[in-house]
Amino acid sequence: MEILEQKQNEINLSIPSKHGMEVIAAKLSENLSLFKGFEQKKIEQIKMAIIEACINAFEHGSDSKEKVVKVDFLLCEDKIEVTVTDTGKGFDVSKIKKHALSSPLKEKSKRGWGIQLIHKIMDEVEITSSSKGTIIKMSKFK
Amino acid sequence: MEILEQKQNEINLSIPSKHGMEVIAAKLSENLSLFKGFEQKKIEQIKMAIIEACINAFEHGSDSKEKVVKVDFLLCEDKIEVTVTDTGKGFDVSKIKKHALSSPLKEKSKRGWGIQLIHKIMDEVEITSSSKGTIIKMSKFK
Amino acid sequence: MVNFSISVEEKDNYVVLKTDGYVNNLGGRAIADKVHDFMEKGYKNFVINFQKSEILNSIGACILIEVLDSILEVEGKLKFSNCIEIIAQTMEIMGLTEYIDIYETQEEAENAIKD
Amino acid sequence: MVNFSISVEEKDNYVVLKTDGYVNNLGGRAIADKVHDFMEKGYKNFVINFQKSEILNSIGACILIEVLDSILEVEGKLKFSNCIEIIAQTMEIMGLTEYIDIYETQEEAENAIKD
Ligand SMILES: Nc1ncnc2c1ncn2[C@@H]1O[C@H](COP(=O)(O)OP(=O)(O)O)[C@@H](O)[C@H]1O
Ligand SMILES: Nc1ncnc2c1ncn2[C@@H]1O[C@H](COP(=O)(O)OP(=O)(O)O)[C@@H](O)[C@H]1O
Repeated sequence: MEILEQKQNEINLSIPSKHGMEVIAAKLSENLSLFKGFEQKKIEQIKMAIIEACINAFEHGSDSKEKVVKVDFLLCEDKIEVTVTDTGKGFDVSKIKKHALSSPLKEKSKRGWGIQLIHKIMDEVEITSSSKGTIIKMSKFK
Repeated sequence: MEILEQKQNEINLSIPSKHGMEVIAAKLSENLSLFKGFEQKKIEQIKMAIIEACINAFEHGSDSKEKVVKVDFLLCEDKIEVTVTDTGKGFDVSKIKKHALSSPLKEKSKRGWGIQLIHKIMDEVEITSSSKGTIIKMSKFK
Repeated sequence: MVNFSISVEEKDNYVVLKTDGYVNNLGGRAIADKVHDFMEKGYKNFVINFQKSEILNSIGACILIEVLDSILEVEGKLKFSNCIEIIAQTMEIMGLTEYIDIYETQEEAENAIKD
Repeated sequence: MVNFSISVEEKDNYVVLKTDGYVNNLGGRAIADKVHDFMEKGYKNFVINFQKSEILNSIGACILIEVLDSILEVEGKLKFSNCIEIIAQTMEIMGLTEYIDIYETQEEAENAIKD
């Protein structure tokens, strides 16, 4: 019964691990969140979080032959849940660096902002990574 | 080798069989065909064909418990190929009625235009239907 | 995105309806209801401006045929303006172009009704 | 959609860059190249109008930090205008709001540079 209900609110996308496809996923999220009546600011945050998660999945997460990234959406009453899954070699989630916000500009301009940004702009973030791949699940409340 | 190449140009969407979701699929096709550089008129045709195919899949094709419709895109060099798949009870493809174009208005206003429209606005259309479901494969050249 | 609304301008002897949103069964039905309301008030001539409708489906289009039919019954006129190409093409495929003229701008459609 | 272009307006002692498209590594790099071209011509002050950029990514944003850094090195000014909220928020998260002022309109940004 519950699974049936979930199916009725689930949208699944799979995209090749290829430059530009992160925008396709972001635009889909835009239309889904418009459909659910989200406000503009939150829509932009959801889009950016998906872009960051997809780029990571493309860059670090898709060494496997398949090179496909899954982006799954669950439309709940009060939130939208997005899960980005890759089948790459994974990473040690506990070792994500944080930029010291008081550091000089030169330090800030180094890459490594993606996951930090996702944490700041989404309401719930859960990253699971193993040698079989990475799953990042993020939610935004309405 | 060929399968690998196809994977890199394949985008797969699955949506619940629910009013409004045909628009989500159509908008995805819009972004994909913009991405491939299609002209506006053709983009509108692709969108409408997807809307018609999805509505048919929702209305006639999704009596099964799963109630999920798949919309798959293949981005080729010179065309975009869209396949809409449902798991409904199917229909007899040879019995699709055609509206006589000279018939009076009253006759025209009856439903049953969807498949005819798809044939007119897409370049290639192939419908396969059995008791396990219906697959409509349609292409538009650039 | 899947919502629909209509705004209305009552003119001398015609009415302009401006649609906003998806012309599906609900959108089509909303147009038909508005037209019938104004026909009861005695209007026979209508311009529909589709500028803000970027999608339609065949069910919505079929309702537009019904609308056309009721207008022709009272010897009225129906003109479309600001359609995206696929709306015009759908009308053509359905064989309606002999009954409905389609204009680029609302002004042109209004002028044609006044004639 | 994933394309990017920049248009340029050379003013008295500053340059306005208007971006169009996705501010990713390519978009960011294109902005950086334009700024460096104009710095070589002697300009130090820049307005970037983001009106036509509805998406960015963190790699693009990092390149904007580099751009800011080179401008600050010559004691120039960098102002942003017409950003969607997520661009402003990204700058804030990256701790750049003390170095870059963000204005609603290009005019306001230009006035602030003239001061
Ligand atoms: N999907 C992923 N698969 C494997 N490693 C990842 C993935 N996402 C992130 N990482 C690792 O975490 C690091 C930090 O990611 P992020 O904050 O997005 O910054 P960046 O990608 O710019 O380095 C990456 O450099 C990478 O080593
Ligand atoms: N996916 C499908 N599954 C089962 N039957 C279908 C499907 N698509 C179309 N049909 C059958 O073909 C008929 C014609 O479809 P169509 O031309 O789209 O007109 P309409 O849906 O308005 O009746 C439908 O009435 C239905 O019986």
